Amino acid sequence: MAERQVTFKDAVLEALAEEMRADPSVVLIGEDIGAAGGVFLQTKGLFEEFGASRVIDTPISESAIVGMAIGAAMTGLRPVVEIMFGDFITLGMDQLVNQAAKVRYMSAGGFTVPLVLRTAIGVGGNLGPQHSQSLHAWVAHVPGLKVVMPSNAADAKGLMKAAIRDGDPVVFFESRSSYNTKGPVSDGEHVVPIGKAAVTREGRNVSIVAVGAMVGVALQVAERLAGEDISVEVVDVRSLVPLDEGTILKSVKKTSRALVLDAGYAQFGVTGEIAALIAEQAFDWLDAPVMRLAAPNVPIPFSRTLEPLVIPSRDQAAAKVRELMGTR
Amino acid sequence: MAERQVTFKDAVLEALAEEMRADPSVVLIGEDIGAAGGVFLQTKGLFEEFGASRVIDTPISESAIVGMAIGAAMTGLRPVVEIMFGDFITLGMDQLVNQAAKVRYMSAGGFTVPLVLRTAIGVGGNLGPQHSQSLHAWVAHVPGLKVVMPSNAADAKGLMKAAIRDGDPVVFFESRSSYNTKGPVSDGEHVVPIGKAAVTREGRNVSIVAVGAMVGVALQVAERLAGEDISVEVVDVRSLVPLDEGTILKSVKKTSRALVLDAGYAQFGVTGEIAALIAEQAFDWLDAPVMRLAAPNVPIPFSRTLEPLVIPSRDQAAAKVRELMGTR
Amino acid sequence: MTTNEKLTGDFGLSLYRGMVTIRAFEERVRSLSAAGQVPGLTHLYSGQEAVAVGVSSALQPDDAITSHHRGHGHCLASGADPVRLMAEILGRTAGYGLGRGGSMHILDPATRNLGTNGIVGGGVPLATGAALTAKTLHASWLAVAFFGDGAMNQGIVFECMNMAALWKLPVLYVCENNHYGEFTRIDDVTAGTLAGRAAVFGIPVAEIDGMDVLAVHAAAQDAVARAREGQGPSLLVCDTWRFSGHHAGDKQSYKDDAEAKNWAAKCPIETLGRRLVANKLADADSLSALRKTIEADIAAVAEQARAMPEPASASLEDHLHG
Amino acid sequence: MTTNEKLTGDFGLSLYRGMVTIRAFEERVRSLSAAGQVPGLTHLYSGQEAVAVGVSSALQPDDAITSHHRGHGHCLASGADPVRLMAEILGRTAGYGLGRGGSMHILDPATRNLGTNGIVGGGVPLATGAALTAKTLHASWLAVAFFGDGAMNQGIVFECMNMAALWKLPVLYVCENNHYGEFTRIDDVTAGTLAGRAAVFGIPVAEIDGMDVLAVHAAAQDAVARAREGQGPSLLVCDTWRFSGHHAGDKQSYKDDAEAKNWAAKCPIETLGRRLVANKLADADSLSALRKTIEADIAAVAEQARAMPEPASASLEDHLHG
Ligand SMILES: Cc1ncc(C[n+]2csc(CCOP(=O)(O)OP(=O)(O)O)c2C)c(N)n1
Ligand SMILES: Cc1ncc(C[n+]2csc(CCOP(=O)(O)OP(=O)(O)O)c2C)c(N)n1
Ligand SMILES: [Mg+2]
Ligand SMILES: [Mg+2]
Repeated sequence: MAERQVTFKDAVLEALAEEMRADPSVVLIGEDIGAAGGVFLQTKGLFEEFGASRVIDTPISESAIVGMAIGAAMTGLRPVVEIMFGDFITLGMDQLVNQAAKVRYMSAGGFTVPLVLRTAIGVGGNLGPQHSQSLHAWVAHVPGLKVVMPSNAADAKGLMKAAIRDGDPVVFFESRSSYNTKGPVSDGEHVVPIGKAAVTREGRNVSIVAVGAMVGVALQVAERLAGEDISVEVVDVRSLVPLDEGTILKSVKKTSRALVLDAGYAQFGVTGEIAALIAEQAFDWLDAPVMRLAAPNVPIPFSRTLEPLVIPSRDQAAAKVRELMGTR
Repeated sequence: MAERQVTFKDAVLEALAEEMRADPSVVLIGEDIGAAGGVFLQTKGLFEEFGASRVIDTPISESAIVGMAIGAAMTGLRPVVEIMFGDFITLGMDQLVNQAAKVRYMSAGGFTVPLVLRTAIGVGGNLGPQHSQSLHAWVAHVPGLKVVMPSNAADAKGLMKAAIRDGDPVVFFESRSSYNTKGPVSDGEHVVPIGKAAVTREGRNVSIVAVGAMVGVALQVAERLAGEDISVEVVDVRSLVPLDEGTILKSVKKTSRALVLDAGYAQFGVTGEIAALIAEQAFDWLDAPVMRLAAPNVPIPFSRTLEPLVIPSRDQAAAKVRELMGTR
Repeated sequence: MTTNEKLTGDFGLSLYRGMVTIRAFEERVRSLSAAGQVPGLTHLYSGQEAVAVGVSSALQPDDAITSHHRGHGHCLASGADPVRLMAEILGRTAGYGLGRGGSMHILDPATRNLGTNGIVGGGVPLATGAALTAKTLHASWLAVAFFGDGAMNQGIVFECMNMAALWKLPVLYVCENNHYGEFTRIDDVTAGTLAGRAAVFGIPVAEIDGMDVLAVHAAAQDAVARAREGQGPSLLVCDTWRFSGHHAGDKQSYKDDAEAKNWAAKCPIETLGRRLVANKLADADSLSALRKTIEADIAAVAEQARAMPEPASASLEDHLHG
Repeated sequence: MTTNEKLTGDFGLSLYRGMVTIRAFEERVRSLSAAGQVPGLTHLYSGQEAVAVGVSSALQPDDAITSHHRGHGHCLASGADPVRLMAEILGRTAGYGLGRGGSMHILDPATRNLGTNGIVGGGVPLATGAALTAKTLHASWLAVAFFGDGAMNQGIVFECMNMAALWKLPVLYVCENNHYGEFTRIDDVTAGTLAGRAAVFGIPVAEIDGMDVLAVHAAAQDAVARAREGQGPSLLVCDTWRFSGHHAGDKQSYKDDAEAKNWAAKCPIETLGRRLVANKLADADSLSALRKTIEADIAAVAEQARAMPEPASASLEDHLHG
């Protein structure tokens, strides 16, 4: 199959367009996604192709947007809801958690909620404390939701297609910082199953288990440390729920050392769960404590000098890996 | 100081009444908390004593209740907001996270938000999937909030008083299952500092680090296992944020084995953070993997036969402890 | 007669039967609850039967509904199987959610019931979203949201009504004003009117006597006709009363006795019964016999449900994901 | 003249000065932004000056305000120090939030500014809660919430207005209808009227020409007087226009040129200037000189702010907790 270089954003757009062409029940719902094409131009051209009844521009009413999409999903549509910034999922949490996550269970499978909620997350561009958060840990905490977080264009396309076809509510986190990053995407049908991690680079000494945009950091660290004779394996988590424990544990049992890397707030976040999993299930294999690197526990500052400090950096990650190698 | 036996619920009520008497800026805001005295009678008598201007009955508008309380706290009141069931904090997350948690930081201390949000959480009484959740992990994830979760009457009183006097937004989780449990509460002024864990029972072999109502389970397990010659130390976390890492780590470094116990959903929850902390910081002291016990990852079922299965039980906890002792 | 349709014996009796079934069911739940047989909290619909029955009798089988915490009446009026409903309320495996949802979570695709709901206002976006499906797929069905006066202060309800009006969605909002939310009087928490809350978006509103099933039916028919013609949403505000308070077991000390008595005298079942008799469409004895039969049927339903098994541990994780 | 108060030279000039200051400030931000000097996104207030200045001139110093993402004008009209404001917008330590908040997060206790806000509708509950404080503590001040037409579809705004009306809170809601939310036209997302959204709760509403600072001032004075007398909330709906689109740099291809030209002709500064001249309260030359002076002052402000240091890494965690 031929491959093209496609940006992350365009890969998602391709997935949306292909699924909308294939299935008339797929609709998009969100703010400014219609004629305007989305504030990041992430829905560009879809309004022109599919019209106002399938690319639905809404008022600024996030709670109702999510709630209505659930009702729509229960009755025959496959809505893809866009929440413009991940910080605003706060406004839809009740609908997501108290309705979407529980409908299949409470109705014993009588109703399903084939809904995708996509949202742009993460730091970059100095948008300040209310436009930069990565709250994926919240969504991953609630049973009944699936949660995916692609790190590259091909996975973005393949996971979006899988999410749209899935019978469960899937929350799809897009790191803004990845939007314009290009990667190879194969022509034709490309679906990535939800619930499968990927070993993106093989290595022998340390596993970096990374989420979303942090996979890029992990790969750069691996490259850099190869020069220091440290062989780093990179595991791209891809799906937080279901979490592919097997792939993660297999890697760590091979390398005996692990660093977990995520861009969300550190405290009570994603790295805790994954590190605890490794520490419990791979205890006998570990040659060093499982280490974690995530965003510091502060609101995300606006200033050009401070904002970069809340993004886990290559330097920080490399230092942790060296510590893992050095300490014992 | 004399001690009385007081229920958890009455201990909170005492704290509210005392702080309201001492400080006219303390007001209560919530649904049915006025003449009705609250659906759990948790504000009984306060309306009669303090009147409608300080015990403020609201419409069913959780988002605005939380949002308004923040504005009130920024301008001179010390509101104690009640969200009837913890499941409904979903409706106030935007205000809590995007406003309350960030005001002090964004205003460089110019404004503070001395707000307490109290809410009843947890399983028990067959109230079903939307009236039983324990979503404290969410709140603990967001920098700028303090999070407390008392396990007994004395701490409930002392932490509520500390929370009301605190200059930061404090989320106060009350386990419904503890409401009618009695414990000794000293007469007179009793304040428990936020951010300090307590070693509730000393032991040598295993530390159970427990949160909220799970402390009771831990103590019962400790008692039971004492008969099997396993000496269990129980650490009551009390405050999730700030987390008293020192007390937790000191205990585990002493016992070399740890079980983390929480009643929230297991996945990406509170046990992950604490277990990861121990696994990283006490690695060299550990004789066994850090184990975790929390609620299974399912919506909380209504039925009498199923509901108990989502509450971490003494049997499950005891089995984990035995496994910790036995495996190596 | 408040409806322009002719009241016939068949139609009148079907409404009567519908309301009596709900009343008998709820009174049975109440006694089971008093006997400690009903897990959790349950909120009874007794007194409000005219709303569920009046609206449902104006619907087609494929119309969708959403309901709220006081929802048994809506389920029954939409055709729920009383045994499966009772089984769910009692937490039995034969229930609609295998006993895992309970009274506040009854969902049934067969009767197009998107669920009773434990979140005040929670059903309103679901119904509005269902109406979006109907419109998008050019379906002929519509969606109905039943909710209380208390829900009218939840912001999401306004958000939904705005979109329903904008997009002319085929949705019927039915607000049951029983004058209380839990233990708090509507006037203490509600500025302006309930009707105004939809009128502001240009949504037509009918304010009706919610104890008069024929009035409810007539208003629902008008609203349903408008929705099917593509004219968009309507709101019915139905004035009614919770005969048994907030939940089964509520002692209702906060209520004014005279007012409660006054409402009791407006019982929708008695009112329709008197009218059927006055119009010579039924006689008092046959109505009373019918009532007894239904009560006996419901008693049998309850016994049947009670005898059913409770869920086994192994079912805990069933239907979590697809 | 639309106000019953007499337009004097002093008062008229103070309004003129206030509006010109905002315009000069915003145009300076725009050129800094075009030059890549402003981190992030910033939303300019040019065109809407009459609203901030008209309302603020009816307030007392201890009245509280909340604002939104398009908030520099409200800050300046409330007495913000332009240097600290500009410093925050540029992310400098001398800014109100030490450079950590930026344009959408300007909070200042000295001017009782509870903040510009990045959440659409986010300031409305804050102002309503401030009014609850005022009422509870029997204070004489009131609270003002400035927000856009787009915010009028956020549910929380309805929830707040219901409580403000119920409890007669001293709060003034000021909706600046600039006909767009981002790139979407108000009519495409707003059923009914903006005024109706408050009227439904019994809140008095004035619909005014938001390009006429005297009209805004007069309406604000009436509303403020009512609030101080304990008569509760009011809403002003001010018809206005964003001269520079959604954010600095927005090309505004979605706008109709003729309409935009029409609004440009209504520039609130020109309008007031003409009136001052017509009333012989100022002459055109002195106004133009005043404008030049202010522009020069603001240019100096910008230079001063640009020269200030950006935050040091060590400040990252300052003021997280008390
Ligand atoms: C979001 C939310 N807030 C609060 C509650 C608690 N609660 C359950 S029923 C109820 C009152 C609802 O009143 P109304 O809508 O008038 O319905 P009614 O009970 O009168 O039929 C409240 C406050 C809830 N279930 N959900
Ligand atoms: C809760 C939320 N949803 C969406 C956005 C993105 N957003 C920023 S400004 C804006 C439009 C606001 O329109 P309006 O209230 O009319 O204010 P204007 O920009 O016209 O002054 C939107 C949708 C946001 N900041 N917050
Ligand atoms: Mg009611
Ligand atoms: Mg606007």
